Amino acid sequence: MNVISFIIGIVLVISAIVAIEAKKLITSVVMLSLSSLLAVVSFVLLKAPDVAITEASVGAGFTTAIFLLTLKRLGRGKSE
Amino acid sequence: MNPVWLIALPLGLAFLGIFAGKFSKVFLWISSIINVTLSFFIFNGNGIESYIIGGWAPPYGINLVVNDITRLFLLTINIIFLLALMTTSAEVIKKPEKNSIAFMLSLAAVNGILLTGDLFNLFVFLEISAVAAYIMASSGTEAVSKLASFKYLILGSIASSFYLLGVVVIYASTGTLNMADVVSKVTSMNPDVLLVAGLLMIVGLGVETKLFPFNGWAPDVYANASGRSSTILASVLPIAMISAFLRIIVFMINSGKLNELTIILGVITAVVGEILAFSQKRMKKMLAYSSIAQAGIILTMIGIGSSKSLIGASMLVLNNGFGKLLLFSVASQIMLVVGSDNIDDISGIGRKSPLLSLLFGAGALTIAGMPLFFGFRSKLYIISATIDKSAWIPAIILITAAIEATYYFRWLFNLVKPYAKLSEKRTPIPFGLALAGLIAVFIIIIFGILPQSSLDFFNKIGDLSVQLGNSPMGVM
Amino acid sequence: MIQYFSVMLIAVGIYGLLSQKNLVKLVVSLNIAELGVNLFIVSLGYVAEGKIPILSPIVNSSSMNFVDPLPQALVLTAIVIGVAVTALALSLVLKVKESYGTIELDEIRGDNS
Amino acid sequence: MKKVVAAIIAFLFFVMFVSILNSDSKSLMGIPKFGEVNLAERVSSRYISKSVSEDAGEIIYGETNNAESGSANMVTSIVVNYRSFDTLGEVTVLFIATTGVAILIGGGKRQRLAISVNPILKISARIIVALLLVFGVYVFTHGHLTPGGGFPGGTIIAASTLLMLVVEDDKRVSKLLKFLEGSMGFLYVVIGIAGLIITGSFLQNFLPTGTIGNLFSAGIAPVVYSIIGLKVGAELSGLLDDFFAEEEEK
Repeated sequence: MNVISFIIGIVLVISAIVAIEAKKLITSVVMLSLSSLLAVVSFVLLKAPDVAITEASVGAGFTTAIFLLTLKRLGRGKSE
Repeated sequence: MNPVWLIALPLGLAFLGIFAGKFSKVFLWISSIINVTLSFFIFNGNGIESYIIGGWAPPYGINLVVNDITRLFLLTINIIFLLALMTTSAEVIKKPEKNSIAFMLSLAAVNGILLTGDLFNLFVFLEISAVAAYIMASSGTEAVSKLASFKYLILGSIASSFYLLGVVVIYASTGTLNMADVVSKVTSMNPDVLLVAGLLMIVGLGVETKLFPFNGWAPDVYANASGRSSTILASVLPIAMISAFLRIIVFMINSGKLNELTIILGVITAVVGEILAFSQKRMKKMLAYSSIAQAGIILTMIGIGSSKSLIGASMLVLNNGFGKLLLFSVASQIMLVVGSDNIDDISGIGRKSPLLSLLFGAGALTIAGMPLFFGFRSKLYIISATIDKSAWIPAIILITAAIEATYYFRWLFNLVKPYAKLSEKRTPIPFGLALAGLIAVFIIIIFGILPQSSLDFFNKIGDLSVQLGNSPMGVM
Repeated sequence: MIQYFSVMLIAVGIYGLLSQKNLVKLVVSLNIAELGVNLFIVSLGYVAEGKIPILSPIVNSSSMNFVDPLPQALVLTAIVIGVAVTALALSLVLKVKESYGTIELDEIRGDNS
Repeated sequence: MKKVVAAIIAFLFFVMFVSILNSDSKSLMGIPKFGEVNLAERVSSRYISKSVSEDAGEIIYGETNNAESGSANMVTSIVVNYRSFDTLGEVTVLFIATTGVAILIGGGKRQRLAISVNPILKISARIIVALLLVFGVYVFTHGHLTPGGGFPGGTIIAASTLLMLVVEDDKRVSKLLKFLEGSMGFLYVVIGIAGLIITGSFLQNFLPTGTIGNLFSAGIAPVVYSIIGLKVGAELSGLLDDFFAEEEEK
């Protein structure tokens, strides 16, 4: 079990770093939702299903939706 | 009288306000007035009372703790909130119904911060008051208020995450979230863990109390928020945040190293605040830096932690509350009339409305600590409280008081300076500002004149702090 | 092991907050820091052979060995607060973009008079 | 250069924080090693055994009657029963944030989508929205039995609104949602006050808690979670609608 959690942890930290260092905003938002989803998996491994469902729907789902909507409204100004 | 009404009433009315249209402004006034009357009832209780929530006794459930410090601060906060509503009632803001909801929830959160006896519950109330403060900060008309609010939001959110980390570290070590329970277990905690948890909490609360390295957000937010928002942000919120800092860092954790860190950071905050306030060209920016300086002095007193210094700190907190209420209300009125609060544009305005300059004068004099005003008594008390501790703290307080006096007098003289361009005819100020302002002036003068013995509710704080120092804070 | 990764996440979030100049990136770093904090809190409640804290026909008695439910309840609240603050932050970013035309901190000529 | 300083500060934080992990010892309390948590020392041992006010002995699924909190899901019993005040505060945070977003970017006419939506997508979207709504309602009504609760349930309802907003070009969220959001919040406070009046303390449970595992067990827990679910659903839908609004021309 801790091999899986080790791998997830590594990929989690890497996706977080890429989310911050990414050149384009869309990449950083996608990597943020990837790290949220990986967090959901590690919540399941930590035997916390309530938190996993909440993180999946509220944390990963809704946050990514808002970020994409914001980028859509920002994008019209061709900032990137 | 169950103090939970102080929180539940504004909360319920705020929820109703979302679809009540223009009634939500009325709800705001109703909840503020009822809160003031409720806090009068609560004020004349005594001893330490604990009101449980949800039927579960602490440390398993959440309880509201009412002791002498809470009673005094509750009464002050609700009175200042009502006065702030009155002084800024003439201001017209965009979408007033939704802004009234923000003010109602800020009132509920501020009362919650003072009352709650549970660490995580304090985190939730800090978050509510922080989000309400972000909305208030972004209520300004210029674009810079949105940017200032964004910076405040980022700093505030990472700070509350640090505070949450501190709470969780304490939970993992002691197994409980109730403040009183933690006090009894702190002595048997691993000192390094306690130090790190305390550091995290000082960072978390330091942003809200405008402690030195974390107060970069305050000047822009205070200077660019709308009149009512900046008045409430500057006069009401500091009281709650400083009381939270006092209960958590000094009463609960109470580690020598952290108290010394608070003293050092407090002194730096005071000195930096005064120096920067001295050179400001805009009134609201000057007032913001002056608030930072006042917070610095208060936090230094809290860091010292002796019963006399805590009495001095609570006197200064009250004095700062009423003083900033007056000063920010006047600054907002000037912004309404003149459209700018730059020192050159407003010189001589005071001659056109003498009452305005009277209110500004009273606020300035009490903050600067001039005789006959409450500020003088608190500064005197503080200096006598810290003389025996060490010589350089009173020296710094005197220096900051001197700097304060100079720039406040400079602004006051600039306000009343004869200025040919402006016509001599009087411009009347709104009735709400006049009435509430005079009430505040009356309070700070009465507190200034009354003999020390009659201010017993302050002395009660002194012996309470001694009693709390060594026994669990609030009912277990 | 997950505890060390969650603290790493918080550190990466702090690094992002201190080094990034794009407003949206700042909000992303804030979310990563909060994700790390939430992961750390839940990891504090983990008990080695503990079961999921829900009574069911299989896990039917309260005397069994459970994982600590309190940190999970705290994290439920922290996640939703994080989303609420993120929504507010992004709407502020939109307003800043609307009036300043850019979301890069160094391009915004803040009037720091 | 700024990145290097930031990295150093982040690393210092990491070292400082890691130094206090697994610092628990017999004499001094500290953070226990990952997994080796002694629940008896913690407050939550009483939440698990549901014996905070009086010792309830062993709780058996499906058999124990009128237990203290009555919900099979212990996390829900904490969120909605033992520490319900936190959840009320947290619902307020979401409420004030939604109001803030409405102040900042609300109003304005609806934003036109760049692409024209294929009719097949429109029809299938309606079916999916219906399914999503049913699933969302299921999640928050069974909050006290299965994982999930008011917040994920509400978000799933908001997801169905998002689907409608994306698919339909002119769809606007109705004003009814504002009414639903406000009344649900007010209902939560009224339940709190009812608890204060009926049983003596704010937000106290005043309904019988039935046998653990049934749908109608756990006193006010399912009621409160349904209120939260509807409120969060209405709020987040309104919030999404604000994100679709066009900026008002200055």
